[in-house]
Amino acid sequence: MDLSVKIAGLKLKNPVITASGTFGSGREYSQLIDLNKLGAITVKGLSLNPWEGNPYPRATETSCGMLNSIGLQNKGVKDFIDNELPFLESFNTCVIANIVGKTVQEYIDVAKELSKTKKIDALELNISCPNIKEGGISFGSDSDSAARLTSAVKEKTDLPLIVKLTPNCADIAALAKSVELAGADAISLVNTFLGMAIDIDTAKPKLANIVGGLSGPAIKPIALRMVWQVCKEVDIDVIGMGGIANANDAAEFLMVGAKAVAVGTANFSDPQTTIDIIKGLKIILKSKEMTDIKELIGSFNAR
Amino acid sequence: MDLSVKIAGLKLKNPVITASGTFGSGREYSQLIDLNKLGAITVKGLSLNPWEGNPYPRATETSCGMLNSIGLQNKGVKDFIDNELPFLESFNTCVIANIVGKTVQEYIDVAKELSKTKKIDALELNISCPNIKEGGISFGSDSDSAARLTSAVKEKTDLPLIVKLTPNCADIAALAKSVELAGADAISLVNTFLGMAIDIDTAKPKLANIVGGLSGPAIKPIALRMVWQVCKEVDIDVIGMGGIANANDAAEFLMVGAKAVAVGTANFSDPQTTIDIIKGLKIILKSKEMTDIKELIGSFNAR
Amino acid sequence: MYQQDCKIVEKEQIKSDVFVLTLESKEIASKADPGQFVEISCGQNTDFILRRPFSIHHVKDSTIKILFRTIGRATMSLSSYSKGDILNIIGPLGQGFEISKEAIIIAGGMGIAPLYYLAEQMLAKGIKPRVLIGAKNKKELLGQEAISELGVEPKIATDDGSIGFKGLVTDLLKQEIYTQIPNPSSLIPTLYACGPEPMLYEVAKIANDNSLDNQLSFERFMACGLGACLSCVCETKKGLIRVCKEGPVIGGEELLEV
Amino acid sequence: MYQQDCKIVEKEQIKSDVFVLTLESKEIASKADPGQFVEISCGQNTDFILRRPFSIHHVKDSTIKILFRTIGRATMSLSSYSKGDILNIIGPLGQGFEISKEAIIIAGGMGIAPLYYLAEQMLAKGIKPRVLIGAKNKKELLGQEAISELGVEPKIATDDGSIGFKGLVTDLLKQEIYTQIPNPSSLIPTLYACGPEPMLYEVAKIANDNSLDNQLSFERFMACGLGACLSCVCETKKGLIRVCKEGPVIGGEELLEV
Ligand SMILES: Cc1cc2nc3c(=O)[nH]c(=O)nc-3n(C[C@H](O)[C@H](O)[C@H](O)COP(=O)(O)OP(=O)(O)OC[C@H]3O[C@@H](n4cnc5c(N)ncnc54)[C@H](O)[C@@H]3O)c2cc1C
Ligand SMILES: Cc1cc2nc3c(=O)[nH]c(=O)nc-3n(C[C@H](O)[C@H](O)[C@H](O)COP(=O)(O)OP(=O)(O)OC[C@H]3O[C@@H](n4cnc5c(N)ncnc54)[C@H](O)[C@@H]3O)c2cc1C
Ligand SMILES: Cc1cc2nc3c(=O)[nH]c(=O)nc-3n(C[C@H](O)[C@H](O)[C@H](O)COP(=O)(O)O)c2cc1C
Ligand SMILES: Cc1cc2nc3c(=O)[nH]c(=O)nc-3n(C[C@H](O)[C@H](O)[C@H](O)COP(=O)(O)O)c2cc1C
Ligand code: FES
Ligand code: FES
Repeated sequence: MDLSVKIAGLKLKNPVITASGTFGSGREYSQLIDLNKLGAITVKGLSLNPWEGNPYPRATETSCGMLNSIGLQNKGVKDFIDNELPFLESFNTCVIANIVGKTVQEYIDVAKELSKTKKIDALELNISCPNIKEGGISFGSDSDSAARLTSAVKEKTDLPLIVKLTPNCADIAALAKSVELAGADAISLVNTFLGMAIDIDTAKPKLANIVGGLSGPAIKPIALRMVWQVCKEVDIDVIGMGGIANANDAAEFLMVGAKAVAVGTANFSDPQTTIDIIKGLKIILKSKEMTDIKELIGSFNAR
Repeated sequence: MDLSVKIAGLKLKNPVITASGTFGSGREYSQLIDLNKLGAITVKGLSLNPWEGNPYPRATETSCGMLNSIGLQNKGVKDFIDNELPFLESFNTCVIANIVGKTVQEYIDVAKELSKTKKIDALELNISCPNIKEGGISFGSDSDSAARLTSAVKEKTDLPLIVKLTPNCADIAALAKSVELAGADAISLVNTFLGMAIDIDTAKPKLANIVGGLSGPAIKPIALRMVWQVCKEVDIDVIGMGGIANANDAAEFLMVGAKAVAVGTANFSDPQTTIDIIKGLKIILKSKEMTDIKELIGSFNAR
Repeated sequence: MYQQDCKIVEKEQIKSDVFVLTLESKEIASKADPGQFVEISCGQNTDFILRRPFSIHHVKDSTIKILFRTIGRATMSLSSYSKGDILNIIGPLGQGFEISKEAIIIAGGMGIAPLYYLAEQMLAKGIKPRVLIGAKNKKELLGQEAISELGVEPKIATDDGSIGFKGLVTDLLKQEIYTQIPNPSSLIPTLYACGPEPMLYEVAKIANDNSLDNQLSFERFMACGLGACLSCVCETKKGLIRVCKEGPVIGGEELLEV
Repeated sequence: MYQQDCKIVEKEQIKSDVFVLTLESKEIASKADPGQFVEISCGQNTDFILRRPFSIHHVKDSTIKILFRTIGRATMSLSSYSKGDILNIIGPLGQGFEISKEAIIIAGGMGIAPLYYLAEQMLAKGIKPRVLIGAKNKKELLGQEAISELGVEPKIATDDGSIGFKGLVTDLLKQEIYTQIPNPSSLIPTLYACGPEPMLYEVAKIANDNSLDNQLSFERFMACGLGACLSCVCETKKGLIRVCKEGPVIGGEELLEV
């Protein structure tokens, strides 16, 4: 049975990727699952210099979902290259680096540092983090700035460039189209939905940052609709995510045209989720008498 | 204990309203709860002539939510006035009529018919139904058309005009501001989020319409964030809704500044929800040593 | 129509995936007609938020029974409740069957749930229905014993012939209509059916071909169960009807495309 | 660190809202240090999706115990499990306590959960800790008997004085440090505390004022429990630490603003 897929020319042994920010650099999960089995690992957002992130509390649970306002805390791209990349290299899986910046130049600098290592398989441009004022979403919420950033980074790297879109927009297909035209090699979506929650006893926000990003099964129907719309609109490869918790969920995203899927919040519910999805996809293929995951991809029958 | 609130000058005995489309014309629920206890009843979307709605299947369940693509099936405003309004009139509660149209003129015609009856307390302009191509959301997704429709209807009616916003937009506060400037007396939000679901066995959409509107607890964090942003932006009254299922949820919306709340999907989970929320709000006020719901409204402490 | 917290006074597991719950509600029991249903809240703090519809399977004194198969989240959750636990129930809902003097009852799979109660009520009125039960195979067959105990020997059809007639229950119905000696009373029978939708359409067709009255109990996805949300509609010659309100029992002559 | 399906081999209800579960896991039991915790999946098909952290309360042979109070959706769900049921568990997690030769243990409320195991391990090593337990009132007091049974008579403080010292357990701690005859061994005690955050800060302050080592077990909202998500951070003199990974036991001297 062939589960392999290609994303922007990059071959993954299967279409199951870990979503940025929910899997650390893989180290934490490596004691519980075999990282060699994953299609790819997307690491936590990397900036040029260390970022502190937002104050605590940074996360809370909601109905079938969670809000986070981590705010891209990370030790900077150099620390990652020195201390995490050698670890990741020891596994037989693709590594996708999620990059963030407060200016176009910072994005470019991070991309250059990572490209130099020759040990990264693709870059994911995070223009969709709803948790920080500068950087992230300020680039991603309108088509023009998203396109400008995409082409600026694309010029400076030879790595496949995946652009990660925010769902906090009115027309996701138009946004996708504009980054495609700007040179993106692939698109990933969705990042989290901006939300909030209040502790009614104290009248205070449950997150110190007041608002945070909603993820988990709650958002799956919206994410799936957006991935479908984007797959119809663009010719480049799409990585679908948002609330995927089992093989059926993953199959839905693949059926609407995503070439691969990423699993985020479900890693918290159960660290085995990615492994279970890989197994479950094989069972689904078998039940449909398919032998290649590429038969499943795009098989949605909208009537 | 005073639970009464005013929305656009209209006095409600308490801030708990039923959301349009989830409560029929009240008749169905009148055997299970005392309609006299409600702050207001918002009836199902009314068009000038009968609408057929979308094909079956029209609804499906998702994680902590549901998708619907009813498509505004209704027998037309005349049928409502002749057959439902006399029934509603017999109760001591406010009646809000939700109106829809395929053209600006149709909205105006429906508004005029209803205004003539003198038995409606307010109009809710539904410019946010994601389930029909013409009408509904085509008016509501950009600020200009929303504003034009608002002022066109406002000119032709003396009733308080509530404009119901779609959450499927990039900047909800800007949208709210534009309808405020166009003459809206109040704003209600959110309508449903466009989503979809697939039956992986058949590869077909779970809704015949392919996409539908997501409602229920799943969307509450996003809805609450939007209501908060709108309350900060506009001076007119705001009715908050989206995933409210208990008094705590209702209190969150009131605390961020909504003057009233509407309960939709939760009526399906439990027809007693509205009544339980009214009771629960009293308990919350008591625990906070408040005697007037207006003390709770806007009491959110963002720090 | 009532909404009540009802105690589970008995729980039986009749197959690995089929359960019967007996629920205490004087009010619902006193009003329930065969073919009507209840809406049950199947769990607290669950990831599913809608109630689930179940046919009224039996009424005795102040209790009702429901018969259900565990097929997904809600029915799994329901099967984890025990005797003594409380369920919140709304009912009776919808329009049930109208009882006629001569009847053939056709049950497919779980379709036996409302039809058992119908048979029982007919017998209580002195009407002896003929009963046909269809199932995939002997193992999945439901209701044979229960109907026998009422004093009617049901005819059985299974897809694989592992018990009774080999074939569809609608083929057995055709046999029953075409080849059996007409009932001595010479009354023309009404067909009563509940089961998978293709079966119902086939029954409607057979009824149509033979000019028989027929009452079919339909299933539709239901969000409210009360007639408010318009999610359960079915197109009929009368226009769109709400299966939860104008149904679930629909006259076969009203269906389109039979 | 292991992730396993563990059988509940015993369930005790020790108060109306407090339960002890004994779980079978040779692997977790063999590695668990006092102060470490486990992450438990507290229900299937629920509206909450995150695991919940619980301190390891006791280890014996191939079993571990957890002690928990039902305060919300997950702990309610957990309390509905029975002996024989299976829970999926990850552990042992985090950094536990370092055992020193002389110890004062201060437990506030549920804080007894990890501290009971600590006391036990100390006694097993021949160290006899002094134990102070605080509670709102006699009714809510947890762990007095259990600690006594280990052979240490705990001192009790309740807010309302319904049993023991009337006041905060930290006031009792001050008494213990200032007014008690120094322990004959004349070793300087290390303070070990777990309980509400204000209590922990007060312990750190007392320790600071008296130049005592102190190890405090913190609670933070945890999404992953594994060090991956950065939701459980706490600011310390060393910078931001992850309470699930570098904690939950933190040296009081590392806290800011004591
Ligand atoms: C009027 C009526 C009477 C019924 N009587 C019985 C009965 O007596 N015994 C019995 O076992 N079953 C009966 N059913 C079917 C029963 O409601 C479903 O088995 C149950 O809703 C499945 O829930 P689930 O969460 O376990 O499955 P899910 O995982 O939710 O779904 C499994 C299947 O059930 C369908 N379904 C889910 N939710 C609903 C809903 N709210 N309404 C209708 N269908 C739904 C789905 O489309 C899907 O095909 C009846 C249905 C209707 C409409
Ligand atoms: C390291 C650690 C060890 C713990 N050990 C124990 C123990 O031994 N016994 C015990 O009874 N409790 C212990 N707790 C607390 C326990 O995790 C919470 O009681 C439990 O998560 C509440 O879940 P709930 O759904 O019942 O309550 P909820 O309704 O979710 O919340 C009630 C309260 O618990 C907090 N909470 C919710 N989820 C989490 C989470 N994932 N992490 C931390 N806090 C949360 C909320 O902020 C809220 O204040 C420990 C917590 C931590 C961090
Ligand atoms: C705790 C947390 C941290 C995240 N950090 C990042 C990040 O650093 N970069 C990024 O592009 N997305 C980040 N995300 C978004 C996820 O990668 C993913 O797009 C989103 O959570 C939706 O998928 P899910 O529902 O499967 O979690 C984060 C999500 C969570 C829950
Ligand atoms: C079945 C259904 C039908 C609806 N019909 C309408 C409608 O006719 N007009 C309207 O403005 N909103 C309609 N809505 C949207 C609700 O009024 C409400 O805005 C939305 O469901 C969010 O609230 P909730 O999460 O409490 O359901 C409908 C929602 C549902 C679930
Ligand atoms: S289920 Fe709502 S109208 Fe029938
Ligand atoms: S809970 Fe995820 S890092 Fe600590």
